[in-house]
Amino acid sequence: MVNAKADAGVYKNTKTRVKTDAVKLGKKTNSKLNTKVILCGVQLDNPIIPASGTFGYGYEFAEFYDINCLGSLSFKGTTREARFGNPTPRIAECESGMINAIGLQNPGIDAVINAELPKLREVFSKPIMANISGFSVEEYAYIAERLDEEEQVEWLEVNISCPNVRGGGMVFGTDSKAAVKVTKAIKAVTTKPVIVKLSPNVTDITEIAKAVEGAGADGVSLINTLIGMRIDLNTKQPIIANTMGGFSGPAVFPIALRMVYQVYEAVKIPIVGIGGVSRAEDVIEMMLAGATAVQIGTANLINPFASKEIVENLLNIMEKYKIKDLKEIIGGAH
Amino acid sequence: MVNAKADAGVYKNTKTRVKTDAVKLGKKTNSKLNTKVILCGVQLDNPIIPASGTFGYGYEFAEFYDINCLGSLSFKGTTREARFGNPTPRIAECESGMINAIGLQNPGIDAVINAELPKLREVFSKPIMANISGFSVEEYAYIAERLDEEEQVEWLEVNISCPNVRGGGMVFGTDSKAAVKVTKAIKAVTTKPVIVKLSPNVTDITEIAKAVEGAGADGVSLINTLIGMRIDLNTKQPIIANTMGGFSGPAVFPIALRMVYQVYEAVKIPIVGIGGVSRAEDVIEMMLAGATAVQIGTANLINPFASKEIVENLLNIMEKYKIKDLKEIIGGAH
Amino acid sequence: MLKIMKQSIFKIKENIALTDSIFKMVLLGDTSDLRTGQFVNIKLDGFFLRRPISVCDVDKKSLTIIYKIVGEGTEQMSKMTAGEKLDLLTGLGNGYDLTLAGKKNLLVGGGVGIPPLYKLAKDLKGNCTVVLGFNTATEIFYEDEFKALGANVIITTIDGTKGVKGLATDVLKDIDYDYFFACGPEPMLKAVYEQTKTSGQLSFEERMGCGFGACMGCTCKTITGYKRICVEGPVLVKEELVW
Amino acid sequence: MLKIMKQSIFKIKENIALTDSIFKMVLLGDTSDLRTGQFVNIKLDGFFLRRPISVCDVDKKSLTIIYKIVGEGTEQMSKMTAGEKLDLLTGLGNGYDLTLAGKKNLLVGGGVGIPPLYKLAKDLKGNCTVVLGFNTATEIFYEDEFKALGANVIITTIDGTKGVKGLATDVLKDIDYDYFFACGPEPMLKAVYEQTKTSGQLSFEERMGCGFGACMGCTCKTITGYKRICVEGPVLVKEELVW
Ligand SMILES: Cc1cc2nc3c(=O)[nH]c(=O)nc-3n(C[C@H](O)[C@H](O)[C@H](O)COP(=O)(O)OP(=O)(O)OC[C@H]3O[C@@H](n4cnc5c(N)ncnc54)[C@H](O)[C@@H]3O)c2cc1C
Ligand SMILES: Cc1cc2nc3c(=O)[nH]c(=O)nc-3n(C[C@H](O)[C@H](O)[C@H](O)COP(=O)(O)OP(=O)(O)OC[C@H]3O[C@@H](n4cnc5c(N)ncnc54)[C@H](O)[C@@H]3O)c2cc1C
Ligand SMILES: Cc1cc2nc3c(=O)[nH]c(=O)nc-3n(C[C@H](O)[C@H](O)[C@H](O)COP(=O)(O)O)c2cc1C
Ligand SMILES: Cc1cc2nc3c(=O)[nH]c(=O)nc-3n(C[C@H](O)[C@H](O)[C@H](O)COP(=O)(O)O)c2cc1C
Ligand code: FES
Ligand code: FES
Repeated sequence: MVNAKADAGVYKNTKTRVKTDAVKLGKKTNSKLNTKVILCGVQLDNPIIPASGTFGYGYEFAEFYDINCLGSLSFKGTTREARFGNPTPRIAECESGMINAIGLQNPGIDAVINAELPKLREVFSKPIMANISGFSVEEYAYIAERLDEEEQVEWLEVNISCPNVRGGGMVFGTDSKAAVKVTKAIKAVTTKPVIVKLSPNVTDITEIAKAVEGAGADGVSLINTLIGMRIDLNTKQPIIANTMGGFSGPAVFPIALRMVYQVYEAVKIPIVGIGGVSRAEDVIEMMLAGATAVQIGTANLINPFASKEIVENLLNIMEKYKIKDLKEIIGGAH
Repeated sequence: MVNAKADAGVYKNTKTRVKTDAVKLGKKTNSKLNTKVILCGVQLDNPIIPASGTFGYGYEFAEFYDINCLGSLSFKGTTREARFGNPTPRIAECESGMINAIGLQNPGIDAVINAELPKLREVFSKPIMANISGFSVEEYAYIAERLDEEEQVEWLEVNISCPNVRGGGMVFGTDSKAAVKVTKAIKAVTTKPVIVKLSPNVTDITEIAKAVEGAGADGVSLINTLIGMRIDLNTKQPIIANTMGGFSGPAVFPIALRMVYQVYEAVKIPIVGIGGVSRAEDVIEMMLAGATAVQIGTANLINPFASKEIVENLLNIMEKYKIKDLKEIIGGAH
Repeated sequence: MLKIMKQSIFKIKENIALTDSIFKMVLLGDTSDLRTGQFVNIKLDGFFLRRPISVCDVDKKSLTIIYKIVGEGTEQMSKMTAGEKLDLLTGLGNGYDLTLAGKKNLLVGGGVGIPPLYKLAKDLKGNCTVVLGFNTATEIFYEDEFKALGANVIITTIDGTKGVKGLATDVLKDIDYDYFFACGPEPMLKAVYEQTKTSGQLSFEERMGCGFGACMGCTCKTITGYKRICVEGPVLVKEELVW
Repeated sequence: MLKIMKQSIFKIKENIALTDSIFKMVLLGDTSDLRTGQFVNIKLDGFFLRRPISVCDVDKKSLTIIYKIVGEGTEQMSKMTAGEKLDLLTGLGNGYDLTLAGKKNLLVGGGVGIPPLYKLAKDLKGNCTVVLGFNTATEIFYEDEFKALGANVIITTIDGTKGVKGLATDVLKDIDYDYFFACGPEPMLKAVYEQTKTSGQLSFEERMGCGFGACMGCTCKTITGYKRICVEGPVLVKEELVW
């Protein structure tokens, strides 16, 4: 429906950089390169997954390009009831990043199952990652149970790390005991692989990772947003109505990469690497640090074609850095 | 000695931005504007303090400009013995920031007192902030005691948050009990105000801030660097020889600002705001969040005239945002 | 409504000051899917988020936008020169629904809410009353352009230095209209909402993460549900507002 | 040694490819304090850290640098054109100490270690033997320029496609010299260190945070203490190395 034209390349930086050499190599890309990876027993054509909250329920992006080029997608964090989320302004700009305080706006699990997923199915034939959130262990389990019946949902991504809601979200992600409870409750009601999404706002992320691994998690995804803030010099008050919000974008990449690296040494379950990834090079770095798959978040907001462009550029970058099989570089920097 | 020419303005961004309007206002700056602040009973002409580790022992910068324009300066973290620090490479580039893994290279407390401080005194007549580090409570106390005798040292900034050394540094900054011990030991041997420098690599920075306040700290400074990492796609190994390092620069500003804001609500002692500050506007944001004084770190490395330019631009920015007295905006965003 | 968004590169044809702080920029590029009341989202070197700016005028080759310097992004824009390029997302937002327009349309604009009304007045073939509110005479722009369309233009200034002294909304009671369109700062929109007796459409602003519906950054509540200013807005009809 | 550092803006006069991946850039600006063997630190739009590049040649008005595309920063540099501006820190590093030079000086350069030797050969009035090591014939640059200075130039290529087949250090034993200067990749410097019988000066590289002594990012151990490559280096004398 859209004459998508991706003139401007992928933004690694706030500045439009010169295109990388790799783009030129594109034509003669070696078809023997293998981008397939296996995440908790499910094969992905490539490791690229748009991150929850930055890709709606997917079908909106299908108006911009054929989203079947993606490995998978993780949809907007879903709760039991419909939620409006936080008051606006919910967005603030930062150097190489942004702050959001959406507060889990979503139509609720019924609408997701009855309206959003059918629309997504029409345009997307790949396995889906369902991102779920809750304000109590019961709520998490309830949503997991509901989604367990959805065939196209291959993984449950359990967001215990949303910094934008009180009394839920991140409280589960900063306390090992709570994280364990949520994980166990969900494992009890689903046979689908459970990937727990961890918060970076902790002293030691490996402690939480080990705890959820012990509780039966099949994988971990990290990182969610860091808590950040900006103040408006004109009003002299916080820009975000909710005072603080979740900080994401290229600025957080070195922190995310470090955490993926640390968690890789701490657990045996696969890791989905997230945080500031904006181009194919970043994907490779994440995988070398230990990620089996990689999510693209904020980059989709700045450049709606980011995920697609990253998929397209992946082969070029593999060629440039002499990588034949992506699977084989996972954890390669250790 | 140097024909310092600051053509390029202060870098807020990796990109050389257009100069702000404020620079133009410069000429007609209102002399009634007051930039003086009082930090733990000591008055500073302005709140600008180059951050430890980014300004050597100060006198080197005196070759570039008259450093007496600064409010104070915090010198390189000093330990009992001379230290080489970590193997190189110690530096990696990031989006809007950098990673360092210096590992507290310094000539040791004797050389600092006998060689560095005398040189600094020749070129700097302002109060000095002495940044100290250690690998044991005793080492911290020993250095504090030695510096207690140095007249020009007005504050001891106790670095319990260096991410680049093992068995010292950050272990004190991520554990309230250890932080309390260090603080008490230092308070016991000095009459100078003790400012404890906190690590951002914690789940709840207010907990540590409250703990050191309870132990007698006269102030807190925050943040030190976040732990970050980069991987070299050519070698497929970490860039930093030590694997990880401390991430700093404009990228971390929203996190630092948030922590200053949180700590301001948690403690009564003054806060020195640090982290990504690269221009006068950032200084105002930090003070609105709750900082009494503000340190400039990485910005000095990218632009050796950064601290000076920020001091110069402060009056313009105060005028632009209708601020008459800097003291009065401290914590103004709450 | 079919969502048509494009990312493409535009070239600056001209960029001139209309007042001290308000600039007009004419851009050349793919304007094929730009509708009245929509906005574009502009990538600026050195800034992370794009800047949303309304379509002021559009023809087959060129897009005109009018923007005010309020911060560093717009300041940087004001220093750009002909020939420089900008990366735009175009075709964003719902735009005005002209099928709902009346016979005697009233257009009320305040400050940089005025630009989108220009193309609207054009679409209405100048057959409308346009109230343009400013703070003071030196801030007035586009009065002649609206007049050239044949519209009945009423200028208000708060300090009375030109036109009617007062707010744009102060003159509404004396105007004969059966439908209205309004764009401007929120307090003005609220006053228009309260003081108009007919139906109408109002254009809103919100801080945006994406501008095309992906982030939920710009949502507002309406009586017909949650709406994203960037997709279901920026134009909302009066009856759905929850003021 | 007096530390003289300046920050100033240079204008690109020319930027041309010498080989597939090696470029020569001539910059116009304040060259008053640039010495042989020193380096400049270049700010590039969109990159956080500056890029250190050696002084290849310098006169009253212009500075010549030669750089190889190894990553994104140098790639971006290679696309810049005459007239564009760059922000440089100049006067960085100690530079070569010519007072220690001998009567029969040997200069050994490998790859992009070659550029700083050019100004050195010039200072020595061409009165030196210059060994330039490359991988292959197509990578050779500046052979003629060194010859034009009157220097005795020996080219080596690893694959033997031009000059002597082998490493730059393979030819040292046949040369008569009483002092040397070397610049190149670390393995080459190590070999020069091991295979030279006289004293000499070697130029090092290290990842830098600042380039002017503030961050301690570039320190190395020498027998005379810790030295910062950016201040007490990049040139170290053979005797202080701890290899
Ligand atoms: C749908 C829509 C249409 C608009 N049309 C116009 C127009 O035609 N002419 C015009 O002058 N302005 C218009 N605006 C407002 C314009 O987007 C802001 O003035 C501009 O983004 C400010 O950027 P800055 O960098 O100068 O300000 P800064 O304050 O430095 O910007 C910081 C951040 O806040 C955002 N921001 C600041 N003010 C606003 C605002 N009022 N609305 C949304 N985001 C804001 C910026 O986009 C940026 O992300 C419109 C806004 C929206 C949402
Ligand atoms: C004193 C000195 C003099 C130099 N002189 C020259 C010269 O004359 N010609 C030339 O071609 N190169 C020279 N180099 C190397 C040059 O600095 C790097 O090739 C360049 O910084 C790479 O930048 P990039 O963005 O292309 O690479 P990237 O790998 O993308 O850069 C990433 C980061 O690593 C740093 N980096 C990468 N390689 C090096 C390196 N070898 N040394 C130091 N930092 C590095 C970059 O500066 C940057 O901070 C010199 C280095 C030093 C320290
Ligand atoms: C606007 C926005 C909304 C988000 N919503 C969710 C969410 O609903 N659930 C979730 O698990 N993560 C959410 N996230 C976090 C992202 O999925 C991702 O973990 C984070 O932004 C870091 O990646 P990035 O730097 O690539 O954006 C959101 C992020 C953004 C920017
Ligand atoms: C190269 C470098 C060396 C540093 N060394 C020290 C140190 O010795 N002691 C200390 O307390 N902090 C040290 N820091 C941390 C800074 O003082 C500061 O807290 C941190 O960099 C965040 O501020 P910035 O973003 O403005 O740099 C160092 C930072 C850098 C970049
Ligand atoms: S700005 Fe992202 S949904 Fe509207
Ligand atoms: S690079 Fe900073 S001290 Fe050498």
